[in-house]
Amino acid sequence: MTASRKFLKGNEAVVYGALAAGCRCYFGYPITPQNDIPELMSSEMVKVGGQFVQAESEVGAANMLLGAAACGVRAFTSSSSPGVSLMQEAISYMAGSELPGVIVNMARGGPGLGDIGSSQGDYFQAVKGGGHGDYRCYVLAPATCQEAYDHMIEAFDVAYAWRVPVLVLGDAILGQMKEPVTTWTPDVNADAGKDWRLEGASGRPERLLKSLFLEDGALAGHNAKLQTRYRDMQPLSRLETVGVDDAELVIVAFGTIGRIARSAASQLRKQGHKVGVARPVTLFPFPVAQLQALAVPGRRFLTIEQNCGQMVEDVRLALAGKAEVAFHGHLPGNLPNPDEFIQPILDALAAKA
Amino acid sequence: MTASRKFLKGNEAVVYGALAAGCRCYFGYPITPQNDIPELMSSEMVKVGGQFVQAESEVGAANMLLGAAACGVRAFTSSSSPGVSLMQEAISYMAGSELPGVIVNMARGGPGLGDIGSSQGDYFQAVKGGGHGDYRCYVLAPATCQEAYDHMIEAFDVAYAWRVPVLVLGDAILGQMKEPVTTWTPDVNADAGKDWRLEGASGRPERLLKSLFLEDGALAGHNAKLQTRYRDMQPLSRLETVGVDDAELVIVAFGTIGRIARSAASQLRKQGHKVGVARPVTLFPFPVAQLQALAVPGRRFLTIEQNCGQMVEDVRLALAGKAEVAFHGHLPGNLPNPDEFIQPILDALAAKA
Amino acid sequence: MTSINLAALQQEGYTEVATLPEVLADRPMHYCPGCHHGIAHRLVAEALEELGQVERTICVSSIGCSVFIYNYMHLDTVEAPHGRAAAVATGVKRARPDAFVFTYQGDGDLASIGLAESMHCANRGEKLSIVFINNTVYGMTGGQMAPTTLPGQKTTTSPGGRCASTEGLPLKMAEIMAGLGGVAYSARVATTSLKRIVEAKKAIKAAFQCQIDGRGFGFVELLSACPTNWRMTPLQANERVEKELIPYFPLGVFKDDANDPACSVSGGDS
Amino acid sequence: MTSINLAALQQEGYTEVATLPEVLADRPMHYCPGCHHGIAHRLVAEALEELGQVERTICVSSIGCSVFIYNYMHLDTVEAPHGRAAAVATGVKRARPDAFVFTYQGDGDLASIGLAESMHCANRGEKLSIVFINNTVYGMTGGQMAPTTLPGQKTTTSPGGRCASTEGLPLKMAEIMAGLGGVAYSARVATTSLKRIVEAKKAIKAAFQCQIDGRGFGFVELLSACPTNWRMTPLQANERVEKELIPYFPLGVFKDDANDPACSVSGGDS
Amino acid sequence: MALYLDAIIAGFGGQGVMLIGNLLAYAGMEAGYNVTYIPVYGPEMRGGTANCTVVISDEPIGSPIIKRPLSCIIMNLPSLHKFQPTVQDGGVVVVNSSLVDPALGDAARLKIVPVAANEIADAQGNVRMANMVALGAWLRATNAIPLDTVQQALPNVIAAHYAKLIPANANALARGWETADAAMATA
Amino acid sequence: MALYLDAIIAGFGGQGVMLIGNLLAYAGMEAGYNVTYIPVYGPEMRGGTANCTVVISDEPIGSPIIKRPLSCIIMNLPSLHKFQPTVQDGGVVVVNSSLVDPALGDAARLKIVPVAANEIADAQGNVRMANMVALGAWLRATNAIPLDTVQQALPNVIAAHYAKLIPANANALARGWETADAAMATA
Amino acid sequence: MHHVLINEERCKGCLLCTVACPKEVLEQSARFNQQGYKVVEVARQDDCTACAACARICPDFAIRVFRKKSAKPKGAKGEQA
Amino acid sequence: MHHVLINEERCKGCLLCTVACPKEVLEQSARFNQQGYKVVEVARQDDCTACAACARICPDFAIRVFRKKSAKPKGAKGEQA
Ligand SMILES: Cc1ncc(C[n+]2csc(CCOP(=O)(O)OP(=O)(O)O)c2C)c(N)n1
Ligand SMILES: Cc1ncc(C[n+]2csc(CCOP(=O)(O)OP(=O)(O)O)c2C)c(N)n1
Ligand code: SF4
Ligand code: SF4
Ligand code: SF4
Ligand code: SF4
Ligand code: SF4
Ligand code: SF4
Ligand SMILES: [Mg+2]
Ligand SMILES: [Mg+2]
Repeated sequence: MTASRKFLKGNEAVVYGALAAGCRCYFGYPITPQNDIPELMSSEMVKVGGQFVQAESEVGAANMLLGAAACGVRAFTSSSSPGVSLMQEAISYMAGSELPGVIVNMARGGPGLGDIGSSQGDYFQAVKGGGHGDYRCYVLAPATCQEAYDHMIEAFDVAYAWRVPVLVLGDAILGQMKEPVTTWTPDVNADAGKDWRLEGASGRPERLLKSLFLEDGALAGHNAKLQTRYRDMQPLSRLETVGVDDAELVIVAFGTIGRIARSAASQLRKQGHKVGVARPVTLFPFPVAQLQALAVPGRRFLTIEQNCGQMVEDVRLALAGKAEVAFHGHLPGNLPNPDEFIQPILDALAAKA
Repeated sequence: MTASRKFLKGNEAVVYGALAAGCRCYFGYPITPQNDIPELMSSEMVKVGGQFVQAESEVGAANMLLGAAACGVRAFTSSSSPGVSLMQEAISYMAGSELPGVIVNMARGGPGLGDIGSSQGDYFQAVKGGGHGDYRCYVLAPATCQEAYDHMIEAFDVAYAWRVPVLVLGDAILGQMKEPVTTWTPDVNADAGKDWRLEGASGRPERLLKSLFLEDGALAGHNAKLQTRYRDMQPLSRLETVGVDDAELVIVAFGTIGRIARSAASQLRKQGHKVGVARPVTLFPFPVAQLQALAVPGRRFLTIEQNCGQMVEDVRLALAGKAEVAFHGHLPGNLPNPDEFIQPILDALAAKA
Repeated sequence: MTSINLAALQQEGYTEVATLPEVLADRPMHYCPGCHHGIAHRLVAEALEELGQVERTICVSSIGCSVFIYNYMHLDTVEAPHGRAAAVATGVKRARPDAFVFTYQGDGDLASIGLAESMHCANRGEKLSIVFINNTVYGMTGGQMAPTTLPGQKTTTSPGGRCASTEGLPLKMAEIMAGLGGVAYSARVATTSLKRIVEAKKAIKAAFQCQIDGRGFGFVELLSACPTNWRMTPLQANERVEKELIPYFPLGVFKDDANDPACSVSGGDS
Repeated sequence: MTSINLAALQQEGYTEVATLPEVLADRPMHYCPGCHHGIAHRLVAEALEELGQVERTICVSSIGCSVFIYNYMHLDTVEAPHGRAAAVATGVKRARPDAFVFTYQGDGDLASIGLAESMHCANRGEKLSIVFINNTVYGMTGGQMAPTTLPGQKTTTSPGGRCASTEGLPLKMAEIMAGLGGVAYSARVATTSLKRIVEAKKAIKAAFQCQIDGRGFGFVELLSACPTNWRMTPLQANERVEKELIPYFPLGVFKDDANDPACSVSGGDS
Repeated sequence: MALYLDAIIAGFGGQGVMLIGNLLAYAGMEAGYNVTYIPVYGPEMRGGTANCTVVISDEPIGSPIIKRPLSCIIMNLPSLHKFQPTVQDGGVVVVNSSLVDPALGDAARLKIVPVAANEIADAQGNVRMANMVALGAWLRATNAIPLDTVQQALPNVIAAHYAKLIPANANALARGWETADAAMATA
Repeated sequence: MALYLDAIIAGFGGQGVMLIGNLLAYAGMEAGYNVTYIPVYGPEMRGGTANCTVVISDEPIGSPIIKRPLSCIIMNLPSLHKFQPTVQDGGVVVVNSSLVDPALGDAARLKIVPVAANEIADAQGNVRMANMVALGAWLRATNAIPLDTVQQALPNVIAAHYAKLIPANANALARGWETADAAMATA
Repeated sequence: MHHVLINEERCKGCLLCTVACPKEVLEQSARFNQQGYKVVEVARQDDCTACAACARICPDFAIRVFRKKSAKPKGAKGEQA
Repeated sequence: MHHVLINEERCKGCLLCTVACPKEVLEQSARFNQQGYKVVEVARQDDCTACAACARICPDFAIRVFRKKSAKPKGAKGEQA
């Protein structure tokens, strides 16, 4: 493992993280605010002898990803909200076929064409599955450029360890902002996928990767197996906390909103308010137990999201009955900043009384 | 209003309901188990002077729908799970552009290609929005062929009254089963859409239907407006109940599973068990208040779905803290029938003690 | 200053030539200096007015630099998702057969993500028109490779120049469209000079006329400059259209069933 | 009975002709009586074996009646979503350039929902092969109109017969593919008689050879019978291919860069 | 108690089990009952076996799908194996004895009604109407709906261009009814 | 307290505000701090105004987006109107006096540092380096990061084929620094 | 005399082989197999040239053709696998 | 003498009009407009034939051409709107 420090955009960190993780195929279609990813890939991928394909569309890109993943070759695609909507069928197929594709969504404002600013309006799509059927992606929500880099490495490892598609959910802020990033090269397990990947049936029986299960009860069995896997993944869930130990109010926020909320909280701390921040790092599996552990009597929760109320449902389900969970939605279309969170936080603190 | 009694498949009821509601454009792409809809439409639509187009794909069909809806002409598309995944971008655009398109999903088993049997695995997609951004569809869940007919009429009325896309979520059972249906012809408000539909800017300023909002704060304002609308629609929510008054256990189930659960409940009633059924008829808006009203002390709830646990989250959110909500998932891939619900219901009753 | 001169000129017996179509909105456009979108807008506007279609027109805008076309034309307009303008237009035309319907699409939109929708719409012979702006790049998103990017052309996603053997050769949409059954008219034009602009206008009107006559689908491809993403001055870009684009994408009318009735849609029993 | 005779025959000095390729699985197929999918399967299997590709082959199955091709061939296989086999195959081939990659797709799959993916894959000149089964209907879903349905042909969604003026004319995919830059080989064949089958096999091998040689994309369209959805006996359906399909969809090789080097992919600077 | 009856009708694809299921349900509707009909195709889309379930009740019908039916019409052997064990005790099982040995019927537990549907239909001139013969027998065995109600429903389930076959179908229904009637008289 | 500084840098597209934002953040990183840089493009994708925000801190940085900055570099008039009111009391505002009348600076509330960036850059031979001049002035006014650290960072933000311009850019930075230094000495 | 074997359980009775055979060796039989298909049978084995046209057109791979080693193919056509 | 009017606030200085003009009437000026573009100006009005080539190629509709009624167009080309 070699490490060095670079000054990178979140989009660039995604690229270098993926390459460090041994990614050797990238398929993508341009869309703001993630164009740095295909643009940088178009030159960087060639350098490592991998393949860069500008797909005809996001539908094409996601299905190319499916094909590469079926070969057990580390591959990913990236897009932003409308493009990710177009990938939902393919993602459902990858989940159904147990294929380890990695998808990056640098989300932007919606619905529809919306705008090109930051948004967390795709939480439901990412976490509950925007495609059809009962499936889940492992969902990471990086908040820093360092995490953008690290999460790409984790994404491939989890994808291959569990044979699930992995979604990395960033936003326009993360994609466009620059920060110092310590780059490092993990050991990649080249054997991951050895027993199922396609490479030609030479000297062994043929292999089949599919999601069609027509025989009586076969699909039910398959779904049961997937659900077991999702339950088994629960220990992978992570929650990052700051200043929660003595907090009267815990703010729950993910991704860039999580770090912006941290700024607001530290401002308020300086004014004597006991406020902490809990940032789910994995959105699926959701850090249920970790949140429940925070729900001591008398403590309140405020979920802040840049959307109209999505993750708050998972927070409420996690804390059901144990604590009150208020919600503040910073609407997509407005650039978020800590000052605008102050009043909602004070309100939530006051509501306690 | 003329009424008559016909013996119709759910798919056929959808067609005749839509035509009675004044639907004059249908766009669709074949997929089992809803092929009766495009097939019947290809002859019936011509009879009423409307337009039938077999689209090149579900992406094409959904976008044709968007175009027809922009003209204020009653139109719909239908598909089944994988096809509906492909429509997510267009649905998000319709929501963002406030267009009254109607989409029918005769859902089948997933994820991926899955099977062609019944499933409720698309609840999240339908209700939380499988597309990007914060939007909602009005979601109806017919349980009978009569409802399939009636809901199509309601779908168009709500779509035009509120300028939202409407999703009718059936499944393979509803699509394929036949029942007597009393057909009727509603009064259609031809003026709905008069003030926004496109028809050429003759004698008035031009009109614009779009979802792009780039100016500072414009998208936020638009989202706020949509959220207000969704809140205002809450009174449209409906819950059908059977035998709940003295029930110790209320089963919450939607669509065909709702009626199958009713059979199981009535079997158990005959054995002296105090079991009732609450069937959400609208999935969005969700009948929150109606469910809360049922949550009297000591009464338990059991959600039964043909999926791995989706609506149960909304039931839990609705009843948060007021009642325990157990879950029984009948897996897609197994044909549901009342006998298989008996034991889970008895278990839920027993857990009370 | 302008308005003072204007009043004076009119009093002095001047008449304006090439007056701006009224359907064009009087506001500055967001396009880059020397971008041909503006020229194309004007041609479309002139054609609509001259053919008397403005008041029954429904415009389908696409996603690309021209997404804001609705800010510049007083037309009923619906915004299509990226690549789906032809499908949206199909829905519009089927819902309102009496309307004049056209889409305005870029090369990324029409020939990459929207290829299936565009070709099937054309093949069905939908009675609508497509104005296709081929500038060999994705303008709006910052100059990525398009399906029409020339071999060797450098873009932000083909930094070494488009490689024919792995990225393919540019799609010639006007020719592909001409090969489809339902297409009544297909032509390629440019807007680099007055002569070309006059030809372009003729082609746009001919394509529109197919729709008015109910003869079928009309298609016009306009070779256009994108100085910004070509990293050129407007004049260099204008010249590149002549020197590099036209040799690869020949100008001309590839199908016109008004001239050649044999081309018109036939067959079928209903 | 069969096995008894077999042993006897072998002892008596008989040799089997046209033996079944080993890559074919020994199990009954789900296809309807007289469906040509089975004939095509055998040809593909023979070609793979004769070219020595079986052990390095990755098959991309598509959604249509032939989705179960993986039950009938001992090949590593991945199932593509409906219409996306060419995109999936692109991913497979890019990930494993040493593998022999082919898709097997129906006309609904390839030419309707998958038109953009199919054409862009071809145009990029992906080094892979597509076997395209054109039976002029959606077989699996019960006989709806396909993009290749003939004018006037009755299907469950064109009950009055396909109407050319609103539903368009059938797409001629072999010709469209031949017109694209990255395509090294494109042909149309049929499997109605031994003579045709021999031709078909030749075409499949030629298309496969393009990939083996790294020359580019190879495409073979097989006109096939779907007795069930044509509502015909297998013999009537077989005859319909000859009498109705071939006249509209001419058989032949539309592009072969092995014969005509001028057709080969050129241009580009990298 | 209220009237409630259900039936699973099963056989090869092509034996017309869907048609008689439809007919029965339609007739039930005409007789004033609530009815449901639901077809079930095997996992194989082409060929294979097929069955459908009909429920007739004077109360609103909950489940259209029945796991333990009150009656069955069994048109071939695989269907007997699959469905006979699911029939509730005392239930009626009409067996097409042309293709299934009626001795395989679980007469101890169930009311087995054998009817040589193929032969009878063949004798009437069209072996494809074996399904109608079997339904006729079922009508007699269950007494659920009058024969003539079902006969009158025929035009509603038979496609227009086969209308000329309606009398023959009606006749086949009657022959099945009579056969079962005779069998039950002797039983 | 720990070091914390932020700046909004704003001007026309083409004035190079993104470049100096990048440069500043990069130098901050090299100086051992945590830094964030984030660009903000106006709703218009082509042309228009542009600004970016840089945060430098020796603690982990929460928000990269700042509504009430501690300092600003203002390259044109619209940016003055937009951002001056948001700067916190006592904050530093470097104003490009070539394009903006420094008298418009709210000197009562803020520390206004005028620098005739265009003229100074022009005098150095390249008016396009006005951005460097302004950044040089800001470095002096805030004393946040040493001038030479920033100069040494230049090769990391200037594209390779413009490398020959690095000395000129370094020079422009120095001229800005000196100008501000002189102005502050006289102030 | 060559030999043609029909795998009756695989045969679906489509009769494509009967028209593909240049010698009219094959014919529909009166037999149904377990799947309910009326299978073909070898009616005139003597006329068979072992050309394998039947085998190669059979969509269900139900036909195997055996050539008597001594006998040389009469009128056999096309390549062989 | 005809008259060409430049709407300087609309002009983006692309200079397409300068090459479209057959008479070299138009030239880049030294002036910047509020948007920062160096606008064109009418340098040789006398030579203008009111052909409107400049107006029709201007992507920003910044040019209006007025023909002196008496004067008949010299060398004007193409149709007019
Ligand atoms: C589904 C989706 N994918 C990608 C985008 C991003 N996007 C916006 S415009 C565009 C391409 C524009 O190029 P072109 O169609 O050639 O138009 P131009 O800007 O060159 O006129 C893309 C890829 C999007 N908005 N939606
Ligand atoms: C997204 C999606 N849309 C529709 C379908 C349904 N579907 C399955 S196969 C098929 C068409 C099959 O026709 P074709 O490709 O011609 O193959 P054939 O069965 O005729 O061989 C369709 C529409 C699907 N599975 N997925
Ligand atoms: S980027 Fe290109 S296409 Fe877009 S406005 Fe600028 S010049 Fe025109
Ligand atoms: S439906 Fe048609 S294509 Fe499908 S198996 Fe049957 S005959 Fe073949
Ligand atoms: S081998 Fe040739 S001659 Fe013999 S039966 Fe088959 S087709 Fe006929
Ligand atoms: S071709 Fe094959 S399946 Fe068809 S009849 Fe002949 S042997 Fe049977
Ligand atoms: S009208 Fe013609 S001659 Fe006059 S300036 Fe314009 S282009 Fe030149
Ligand atoms: S063409 Fe128009 S925008 Fe360009 S320089 Fe001339 S007047 Fe200005
Ligand atoms: Mg373009
Ligand atoms: Mg087909």
